[in-house]
Amino acid sequence: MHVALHRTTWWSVFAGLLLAPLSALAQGAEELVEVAVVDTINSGDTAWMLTSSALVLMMTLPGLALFYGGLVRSKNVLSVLMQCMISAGLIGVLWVVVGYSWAFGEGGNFVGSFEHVLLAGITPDSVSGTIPTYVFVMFQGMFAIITPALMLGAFAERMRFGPYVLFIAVWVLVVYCPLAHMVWGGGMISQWGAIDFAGGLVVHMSSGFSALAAAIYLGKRKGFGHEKMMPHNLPLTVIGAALLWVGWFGFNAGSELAADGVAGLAFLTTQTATATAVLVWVLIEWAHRGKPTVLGAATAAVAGLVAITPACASVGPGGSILVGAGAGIICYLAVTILKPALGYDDSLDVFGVHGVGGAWGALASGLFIAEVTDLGWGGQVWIQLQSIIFTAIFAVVLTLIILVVMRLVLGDLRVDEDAESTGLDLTEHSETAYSHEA
Amino acid sequence: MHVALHRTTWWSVFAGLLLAPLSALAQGAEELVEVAVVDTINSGDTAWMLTSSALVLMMTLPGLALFYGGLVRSKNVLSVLMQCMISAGLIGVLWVVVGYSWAFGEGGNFVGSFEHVLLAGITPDSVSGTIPTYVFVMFQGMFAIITPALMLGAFAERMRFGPYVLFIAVWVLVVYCPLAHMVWGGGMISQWGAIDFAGGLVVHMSSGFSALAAAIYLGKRKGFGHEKMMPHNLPLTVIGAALLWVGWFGFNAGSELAADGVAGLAFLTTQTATATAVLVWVLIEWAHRGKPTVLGAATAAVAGLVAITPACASVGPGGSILVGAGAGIICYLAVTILKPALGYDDSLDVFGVHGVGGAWGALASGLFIAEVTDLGWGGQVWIQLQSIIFTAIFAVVLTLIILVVMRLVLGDLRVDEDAESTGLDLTEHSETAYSHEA
Amino acid sequence: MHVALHRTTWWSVFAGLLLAPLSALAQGAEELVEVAVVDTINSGDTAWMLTSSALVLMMTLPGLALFYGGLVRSKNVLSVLMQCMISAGLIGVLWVVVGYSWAFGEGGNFVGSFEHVLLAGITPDSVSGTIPTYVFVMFQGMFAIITPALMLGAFAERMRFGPYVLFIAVWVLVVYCPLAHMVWGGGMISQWGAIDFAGGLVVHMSSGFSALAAAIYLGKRKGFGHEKMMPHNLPLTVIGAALLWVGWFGFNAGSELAADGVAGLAFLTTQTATATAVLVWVLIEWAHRGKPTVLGAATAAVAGLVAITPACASVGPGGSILVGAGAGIICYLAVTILKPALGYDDSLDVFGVHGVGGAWGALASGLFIAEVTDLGWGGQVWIQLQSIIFTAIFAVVLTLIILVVMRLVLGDLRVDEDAESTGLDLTEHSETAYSHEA
Amino acid sequence: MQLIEAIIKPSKLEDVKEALSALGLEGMTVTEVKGFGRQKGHTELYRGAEYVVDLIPKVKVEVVVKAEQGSQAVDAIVGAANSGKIGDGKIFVLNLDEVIRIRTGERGSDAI
Amino acid sequence: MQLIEAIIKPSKLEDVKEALSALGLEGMTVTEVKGFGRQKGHTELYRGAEYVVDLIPKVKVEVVVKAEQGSQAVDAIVGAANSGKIGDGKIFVLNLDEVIRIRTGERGSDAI
Amino acid sequence: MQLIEAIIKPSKLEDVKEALSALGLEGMTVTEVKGFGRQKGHTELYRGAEYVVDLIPKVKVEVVVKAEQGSQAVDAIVGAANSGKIGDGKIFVLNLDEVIRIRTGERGSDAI
Ligand SMILES: Nc1ncnc2c1ncn2[C@@H]1O[C@H](COP(=O)(O)OP(=O)(O)O)[C@@H](O)[C@H]1O
Ligand SMILES: Nc1ncnc2c1ncn2[C@@H]1O[C@H](COP(=O)(O)OP(=O)(O)O)[C@@H](O)[C@H]1O
Ligand SMILES: Nc1ncnc2c1ncn2[C@@H]1O[C@H](COP(=O)(O)OP(=O)(O)O)[C@@H](O)[C@H]1O
Repeated sequence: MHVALHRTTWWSVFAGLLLAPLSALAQGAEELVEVAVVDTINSGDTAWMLTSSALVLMMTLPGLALFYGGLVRSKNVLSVLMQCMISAGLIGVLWVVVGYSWAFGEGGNFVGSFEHVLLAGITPDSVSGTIPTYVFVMFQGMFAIITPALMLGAFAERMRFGPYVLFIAVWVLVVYCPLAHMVWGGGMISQWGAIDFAGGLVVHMSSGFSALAAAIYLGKRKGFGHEKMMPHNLPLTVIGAALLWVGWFGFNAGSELAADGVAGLAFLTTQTATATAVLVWVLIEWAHRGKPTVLGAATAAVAGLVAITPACASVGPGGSILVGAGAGIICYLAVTILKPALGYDDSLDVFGVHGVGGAWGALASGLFIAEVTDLGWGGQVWIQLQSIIFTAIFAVVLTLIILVVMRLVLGDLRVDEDAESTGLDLTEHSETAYSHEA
Repeated sequence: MHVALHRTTWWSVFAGLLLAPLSALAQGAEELVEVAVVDTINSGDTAWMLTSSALVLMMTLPGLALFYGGLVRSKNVLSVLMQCMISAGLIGVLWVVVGYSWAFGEGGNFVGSFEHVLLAGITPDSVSGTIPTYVFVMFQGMFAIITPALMLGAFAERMRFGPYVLFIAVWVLVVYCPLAHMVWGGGMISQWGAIDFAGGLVVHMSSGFSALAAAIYLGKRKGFGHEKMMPHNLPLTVIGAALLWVGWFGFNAGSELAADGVAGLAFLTTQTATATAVLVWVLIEWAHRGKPTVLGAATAAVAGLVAITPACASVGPGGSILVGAGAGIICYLAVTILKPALGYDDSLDVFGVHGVGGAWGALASGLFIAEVTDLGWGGQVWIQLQSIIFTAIFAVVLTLIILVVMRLVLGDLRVDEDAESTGLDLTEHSETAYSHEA
Repeated sequence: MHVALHRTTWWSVFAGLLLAPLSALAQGAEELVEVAVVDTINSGDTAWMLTSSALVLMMTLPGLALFYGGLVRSKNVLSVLMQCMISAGLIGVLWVVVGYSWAFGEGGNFVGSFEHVLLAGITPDSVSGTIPTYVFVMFQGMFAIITPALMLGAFAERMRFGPYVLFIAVWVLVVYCPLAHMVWGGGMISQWGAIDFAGGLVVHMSSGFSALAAAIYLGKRKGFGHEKMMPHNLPLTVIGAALLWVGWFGFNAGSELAADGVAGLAFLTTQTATATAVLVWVLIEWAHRGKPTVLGAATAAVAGLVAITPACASVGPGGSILVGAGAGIICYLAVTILKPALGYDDSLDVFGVHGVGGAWGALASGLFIAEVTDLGWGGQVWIQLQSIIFTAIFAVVLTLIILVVMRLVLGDLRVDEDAESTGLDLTEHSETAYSHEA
Repeated sequence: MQLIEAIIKPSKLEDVKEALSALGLEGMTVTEVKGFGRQKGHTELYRGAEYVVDLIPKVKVEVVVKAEQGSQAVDAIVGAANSGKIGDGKIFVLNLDEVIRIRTGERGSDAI
Repeated sequence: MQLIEAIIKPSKLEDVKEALSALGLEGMTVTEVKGFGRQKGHTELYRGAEYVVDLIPKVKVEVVVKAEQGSQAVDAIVGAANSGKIGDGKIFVLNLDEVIRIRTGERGSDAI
Repeated sequence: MQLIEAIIKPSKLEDVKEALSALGLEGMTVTEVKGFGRQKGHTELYRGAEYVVDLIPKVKVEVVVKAEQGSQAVDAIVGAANSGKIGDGKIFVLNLDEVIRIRTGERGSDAI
């Protein structure tokens, strides 16, 4: 949205990263990109954004919780649900305390500022665009809740709860908020002119690549490769995928921040890409493995939703079919060919779906762009690529740094072997999911 | 809504049916009913229609999927979920490619046209009434997804997945889109002056009667009548019914295409009729069988929702109580008396709930009309009856033709006996719903 | 909202209570508080209120049904689901027939009137504030459905279905509608100037205190204290809590009856208080019992939502953190210390969460008020206290009277010992929740 | 007295029950089990990977009979559960020292 | 040594466990089973149709004891599980050739 | 013929299956059970209250073998299921009077 005033190239960036927080605070006001403020609230736009905010929370709770919860073994389902709940709890508070300001406060290239800590300076009368600022804060807050929760699928069934809690808190401040600022808060990536309407870079690539790093760093599950680790309850997973699909309309069409024609476009491309991804994945699996599976369809739906996320307002209906078809093909390959080939244990395929799907979508936002920007088609595609590479490196490097430091300070981030075999529900939470005593 | 310009009677229609597609294309523009187009988007109406579209998808995924999924045996639950998922995938794509145009493109008495194939000619700036056309396309698309999925309950636990996929694709083009055009796209039934606000004819009767035909054509489940075929998970069914109820407000009040007083009326009649149906069914069952059941309550809720669907904007609060009470009584009788008496195996009572309930609702739209139209009370009731009879015959005949042709081309549409006894989850999808290994 | 015209003190009230229905009818029109009526419908506000109404239904079905259903033993899950369904059915009808009028018809200090029986005098064109009156009727109707259903958790696993049905019908007319009138319909408590934005008094305290009375009156479950009565399916409970959380945005932000800045504030405080409550409860439990549980997190979410309900528009973001933290601490103590100490069998902690949380929230609405009213800070707190005490006594006394009379008329309100041991699903509803036969 | 333990296909349970009832044997205890044997398991797909599941759902029927009814009961089960396909199952016959009916304390054949 | 197999009502499990513990028998294995016998099943409703469900949930308790403790154990179970109502269940006593404790390889009475 | 009944930890099932297969014993029946014994149960939390759950998930493996293979089979199970920790489980060996293969009607060792 914000045309680049001064261009920064991604390779010049990494060096300055550690200084970012300081430099951000030191930025002069003249470098800040002003958020356009219209004085009046539009009740229709506000109605849609209130609804969208609720829908995006529904994506995490119960959507993602069930999607992941059904896929793990029954002895670990509560640990997954709990990790989603605590993301809503912890990040829900953190966002209001500092996250929002750190991401969307007026800042510099990399991060916002502390001006709106505890939402200082924002009142019920504050307006962002045509909606109350409080609603904008909430809509963005729901994004901040789901993004770290997306990662947990990669290291499910083995991470200790305590370190997980600390990890997501730090990750949101160190990885998520800066990326949100760079892309949506007027920072560097937005200045490049990159397209990321609803979060292919900020949400899906960031979580997908960080998740891969964390899964590899934590190591494989005990018995991985030998034991069958089948989903314990696929209907739960299907409910989860379905609620993710429904909620995603808030995520994507809500990112327009208004109930208008572009929101309609985003809704339509979201639906069309997702439907296409389901169809394509199911057909490929049918041809490749002889049977179409419901888990395939559910996974495909999420892959399609991920891929269209950055692109939903820049491609047209036809483009959205291509985005969805590509997601179906590429994510299928990532999950069934790439993962076994490389041998990492990304328990629930966070990387294959969110990392790969998010990158594909970010690229496709340029590839299939409906109305070419000032950058030109080639220029746009190049900027998209640059943003993809930057985001991948940024997420992986910072995630590894966080984990290494945590490891040094906290000791083992994993449960021990006995606990892994007993299951995290009992050992981490002293609970059992199902009990059928009379 | 569209007052009849030239009247066609239903008995003169069947002869011309095979020619319909051709004649439709040949229709002159002067016969087309123009959709009123206002230039500006109303953000409040748009907000409500974006929400409604999401709610209607939620009716299928996860609503209907769970409602049906809980009722089958545990060895078939995934097959039901998969059939719902693929309806969203396949019809989701088909709708944008051709379905929308075929139903709502300017056409003739029976079908639309191909003018909007791949949504040609529609942009984010296109407006239908007071909302973006894209939003209208999506709202209607969600209807096209749920309608074929409704049918699957009738032939659940026995149909092969491949033929099912083909069947719903053809059925949407041959049965659903024409009916949608006839009723809502300015075609024949709308010209008669029939009332079908949200789809008693188009959605529920069409699917209910087609489902009955398909269930009879495919034959009974192995063991039907001997084996107990009890629901494997009633809580899933209750969740499904609940989400159908919630989503149905989008379906019915959304059919006003605006957030206004009529939407409020439709919301209120929907709620009241449904509540009444639940109460009445539960009381009847209590008196008749000695116990009130939760499956009865859930079924009653769906029956009430079905019945009020066509009538929700033409009856008042009092009328909606009558519609709901009638649905409770009539559908109870259809399910508990009619079905055993006739002996067909409509696995999950699609006919008894949607066919019968839809017909009752379509009749009741006239019977309890709040403001009599130009047709007069008797005239309206007669037109309603005529539309009901036409829809029933249209759906049954075309469904049988489709199935007979498919049978000739594809061979058996059912799984074999062994597969039926093993369960479709394993044999059609190579998956197991629940696995509780340690 | 309504500044007190003539002040009544709570201690002068109880004497007059039995005369209330009569006196209400006899009230002269000059005492009635006029509802502000603007002539035009705002489509944005209407869109939000349609959505909110659907969200509040979703709180009961499937939200509350699952939250409670997962917590009982598997032999009783359907009885809980059924009690929620019938609340939607029965109260859904009752509300339109008489409840709305009795609560919101123009009346006196204690109750409304019968002027709008069967919604007489209300048409699709009627407007309340900026939304169609029908929408207001529905929004309030969804509140009337969830409130009695909240109580069932207290006497779950032991009450007969028939008496339950009668009890909630009478309770809605005798306890709920009068309280709604007193607080929101211009009656006594609103005249005192009490703050209860979305129902801390009307919904949560009323149900929580009534539930405690009912649980004690009905007696403990057989085996209480000896047998382990563990939740049979915690994932269901988590889904339920999640959907309650999502739906609660309709409950709280919807109570503004418009999509504006105050709705945004209410949304934000709801989210922040709930997140804080989750965080605080989990930390306390971790410290106190050594493990953080997912049931703790789910319970905390509901406690936070309850507590912020009355306060959501009168406190700011910082205040909402205090409200949530207080809810986490106080409800934790109520559930883990108070209940065992006193020994009553409130099966699912309705009192500990809704009664105590509602009272805390009602007090906090004054304690942490952002903009002091004419009453002054101390005056407001005092009025809040007075309202809390009044509501508690009102609910407990009337509930006991209802139950005692029912007991005299109907005989035992509980199932017998054999039925309790077999489970209510079979004995009251002739159904089994789960069946895994091949 | 004998304890007859039959591992059968779940779909044959109803038939076996009827066959035993026809002999006047109106008591039995049924357990859901999983069996491993000659019958091939099935393949399950999980995100494109194939897994062989070789533990197949079976039902175990336990019937206690007087020694003299043993062979009759075995024949009845074989007759009802036989489909001629691999995986039809096995019957194990054990000698039983004592049977007690909890309700009455009766012992031996009377307790069956 | 003896293998005592008791089919009891699920609600009696806790009492049986306590009764056995009181004898110093602190090991047992419990299985959820369904029983068919004299106790009438219940009727279930399914959309207005009635079905009789005659397989009733029971619990099977297996306890291995030294031969000399057998009758004591049986009496304890009868005492704890008896409610005097049809369906209280049965106890089957089998002779056991050998018992092995997996952890230590101990055999015979020591392994119990 | 012998009926070997082994109560093992669920996580050892795969190993036991492989150990038996290595002996050429390719049939077994598996049941999910709960065990009570020396192994301490775990504590569960329920809204701040603590409950001890002393019935621990175990798996029961039943294998029928010719008498002469009995001790081999027992050794194989012990070898595979032994982790040296309390709760590894027990093996019970019973004498079996007769085995019948339902499909063919074969009896005795041929039916195993
Ligand atoms: N040696 C054995 N011990 C215990 N159970 C066995 C044994 N062999 C087979 N079974 C049980 O019998 C079932 C059927 O056996 P299988 O070899 O598949 O076919 P068949 O009964 O036709 O010989 C198995 O699934 C298993 O439950
Ligand atoms: N002949 C039998 N063989 C195996 N199990 C039996 C037999 N008879 C009864 N049972 C078991 O014992 C339970 C109780 O038996 P039932 O005849 O109902 O009552 P009672 O124990 O009072 O005689 C049954 O549900 C069944 O599980
Ligand atoms: N006397 C017994 N009778 C039946 N089963 C027993 C008996 N003792 C133990 N078991 C079973 O064996 C399992 C393991 O026994 P336990 O005493 O915990 O440890 P260990 O096998 O190391 O001695 C128990 O959980 C139970 O299932």
